[in-house]
Amino acid sequence: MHIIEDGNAAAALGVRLCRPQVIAAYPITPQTPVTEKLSEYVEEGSLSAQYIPVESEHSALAVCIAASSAGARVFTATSANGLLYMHEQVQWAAGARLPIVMCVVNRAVGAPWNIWNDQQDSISQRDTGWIQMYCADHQQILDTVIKAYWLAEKVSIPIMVCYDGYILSHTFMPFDLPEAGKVDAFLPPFQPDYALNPREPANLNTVTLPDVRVDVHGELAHGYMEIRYLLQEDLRLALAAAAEMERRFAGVFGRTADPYLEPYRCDDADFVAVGLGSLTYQLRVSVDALRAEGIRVGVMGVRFYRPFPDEAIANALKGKKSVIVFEKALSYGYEGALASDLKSALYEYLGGTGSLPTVQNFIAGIGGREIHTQELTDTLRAATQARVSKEPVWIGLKL
Amino acid sequence: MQQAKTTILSLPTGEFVHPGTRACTGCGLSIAYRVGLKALGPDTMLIVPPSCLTVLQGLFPVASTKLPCLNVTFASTAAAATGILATLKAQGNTHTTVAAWAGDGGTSDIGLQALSGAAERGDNFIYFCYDNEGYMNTGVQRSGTTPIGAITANTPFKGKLQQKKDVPAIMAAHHLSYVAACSAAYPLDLYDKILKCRDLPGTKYFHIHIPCPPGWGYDPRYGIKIGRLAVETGYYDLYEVVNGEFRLTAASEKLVEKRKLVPVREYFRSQSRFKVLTEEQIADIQKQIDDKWEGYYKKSD
Amino acid sequence: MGTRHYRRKTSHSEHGPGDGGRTGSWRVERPVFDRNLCIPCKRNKEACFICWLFCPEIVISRTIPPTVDLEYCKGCGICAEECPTKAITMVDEAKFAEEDKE
Amino acid sequence: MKKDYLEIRWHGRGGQGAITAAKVVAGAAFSSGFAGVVMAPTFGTERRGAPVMTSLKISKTKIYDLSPIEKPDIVVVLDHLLLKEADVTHGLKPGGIIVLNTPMAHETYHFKDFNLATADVTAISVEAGLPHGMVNTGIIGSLERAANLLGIDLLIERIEGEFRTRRPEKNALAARLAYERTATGG
Repeated sequence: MHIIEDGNAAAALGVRLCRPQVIAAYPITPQTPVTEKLSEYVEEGSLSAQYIPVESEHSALAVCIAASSAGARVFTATSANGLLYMHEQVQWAAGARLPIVMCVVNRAVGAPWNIWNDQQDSISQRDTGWIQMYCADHQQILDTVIKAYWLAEKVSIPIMVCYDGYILSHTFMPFDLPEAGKVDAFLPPFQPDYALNPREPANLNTVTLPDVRVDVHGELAHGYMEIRYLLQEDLRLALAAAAEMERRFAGVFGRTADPYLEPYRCDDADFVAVGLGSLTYQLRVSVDALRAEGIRVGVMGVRFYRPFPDEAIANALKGKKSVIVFEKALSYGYEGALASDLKSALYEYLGGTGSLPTVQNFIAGIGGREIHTQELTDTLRAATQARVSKEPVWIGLKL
Repeated sequence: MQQAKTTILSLPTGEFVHPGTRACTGCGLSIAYRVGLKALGPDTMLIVPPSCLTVLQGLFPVASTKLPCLNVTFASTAAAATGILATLKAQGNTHTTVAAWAGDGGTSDIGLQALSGAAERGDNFIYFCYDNEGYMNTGVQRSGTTPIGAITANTPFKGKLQQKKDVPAIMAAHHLSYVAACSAAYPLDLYDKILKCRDLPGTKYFHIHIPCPPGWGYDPRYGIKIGRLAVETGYYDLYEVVNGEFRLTAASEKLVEKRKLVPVREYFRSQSRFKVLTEEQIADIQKQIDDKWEGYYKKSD
Repeated sequence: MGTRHYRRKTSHSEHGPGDGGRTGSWRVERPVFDRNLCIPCKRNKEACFICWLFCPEIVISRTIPPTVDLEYCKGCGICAEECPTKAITMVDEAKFAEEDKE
Repeated sequence: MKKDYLEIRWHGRGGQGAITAAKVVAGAAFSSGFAGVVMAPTFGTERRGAPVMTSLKISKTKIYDLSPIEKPDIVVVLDHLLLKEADVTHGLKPGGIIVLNTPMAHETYHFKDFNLATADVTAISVEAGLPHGMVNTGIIGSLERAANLLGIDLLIERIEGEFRTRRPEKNALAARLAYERTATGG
């Protein structure tokens, strides 16, 4: 059934279809409507879950961590400083291998205070061991939430479903709301490897030594380093699991997609713009305009940012003259994190082949600065004509 | 209503803690924890933030406790209890007891926000603050509940200049069904209070005074004596607040009848941490104690 | 021998004794019972057991006579201090070491 | 609707329901076969009574550009006093339409390059039985009269759906009356 709702409602409806048992959240703009909706569903009885109004984001994730450890499917959502306040728990959830799904409604971080959209919040969490998926429209928000539960539970790794604050969260657009039966067919009930249980007591997340140690059965158990290595290994393996996720999703819902990338007019392109989230859809308009001018340009949305689909991206960009990375965040003191990741992937897979594309980096929309499509088009055109700068260039800066 | 008091002979013999823990020799927490778990029983889930108990609980892959336990981040203890409770509710489990055990730093300082949140929501679990009056696990630094005059690693020469934070009073202000102040030196009082509160609704808060040989500076063999001295001097009181009603218990209750307190000087002189307390300061504290007890006496008249 | 095939991927502990090792080696003094003074021993019935109640390491048995698990007893001396009849004496471990030699 | 792509900007006050009105029109457009419908409120620190804006894009095909409207075809103004507070015609295309809720006569206003449509939606809504100040359904009727977008029957059907728990008949009546009484031309 097609409906018109805002992006937060798309997320909430997706969550409801996944039947989480425990939801905990703390209000922060622009995330609030997601959790308000979920509290409505719980109170009206259309979702059978425990809704916990916590006293902080740190506690929101604490509730999810504990509830998940006890065997529940859980959900939370946050933005900006709320996510940063959770940071310790974000790391903890990954280390404990809990399949938590959290929507990050992307917003700029303070100081100074700013409630508008950029992606500094989630990008700053890229090294925490979570899977990060980015959405470009409402259908992707809803579908990604559903996929995220499947994947998180498959690989025992938590997932952030990231979507742009306001631009998606508060904008109304049509999308298809699937039937509950389809979601149930795609997503089996959560069956944890272990859930806290007095009949089978275990002590979870205890102090773990630098070296391996023998357990009570005489078997050699991991040290901290082995446990952390396995997280990294499983994150890398999650790339393959994501491909399976897309195949299964397509089988049930009939919507097929590449799990990692969303290319537009890239096949014959000499220049490819790359980005995360709704900006990549806006760039399609610029691409169409430049194509009309005869410039062979395409745009590629990166949907899966952690684990980084390095091989898929490098292969997709093979033979291109230039890659133009647009980002709403940066690794302060250097450049956009996505640009760095891309360079690294290109160097690894295309280095020495003589077909290494140049990489240019543009920073846009920081703190909700309006990104005019004409401005994007002009920037992209200029980048196809010459390398603009070694340093990341801020679009629309009025210094 | 009054249940029969547990005696040493009627205390269950089943143990939930294995011997051979990493706790310090003569650890007061070990005693309170051991007896506390007896009262909680086998159908219990534990939550523990970083603290001495984390070490006592054992290092991966060996656990000292025979109950399921979730180790959580320092500031999140009570919120984690909420999370486990929510899952139990979702699973229709109404029988399992959820109990958090945190130190005084994890309770009175970094964990206070989460504890206040859970208590305000009325989440049905028992929170134990074992108060050894400092960050003992990190090498004896001051906490919110370190008493005035105590030398710690970061109040090294003058001793702590501020008063001990009254956490049970803070928790009582959350309109809890049950707040108790206990001591490792009175394990049966702790045991009976746990049994008493188990079926009360909402959050139950226990504050347990825990003598700590390395943190307080005394020979381990005197741990119980010192814990008892804190009570007999009227310096630390055993009590409970049931649905807002305050009542002294056990040895503190008897002190009201006796109307004779051991001079607090004896308590201070039993531990090296108080060595910088002057006779004048001790006299001041003695006056505060006497005033407090005058109030108790008047109430009982 | 590595841990590649260990059944868990997380820090997941199962319970057992002696996480801290054979903590009896921490002991400087050993508790020794005088059965002539120990109340349950004297009366030959369940009584007192204060030593059992206050033992932090759970190494004193609630039996007649009470026994001490020297594998794990850390020798804190609380039992000796709390015994109402002074039936327990803390004896320098060095003395037992000499006895062992003999 | 004759065009394949149309942009409507709504000016109201916080709490007036401009977003709901735009949502009703968006829903009607989507159900009439416009695959691309994007309704974006102004983002930020809206407060009750303060001027707010909402933009609505309607297209035959999916819309990828979610950036704010720069050159609207139509502006809808829920309160005539906003004319003094906000530059409501900013970027309005020459020949574009202004739909204005005002108690003043149509002739009072003189917009050189634009087509004006007026109605006293405030009074009409009260007449329809709505509380004073509830103008967001009535204005939809005026918009339809001025722009001939989707048909008044469809819009009223969507209003009844959106307001099914909040006086659906009265809201529908307000839209119908405003549709009938909107003055256009000039």
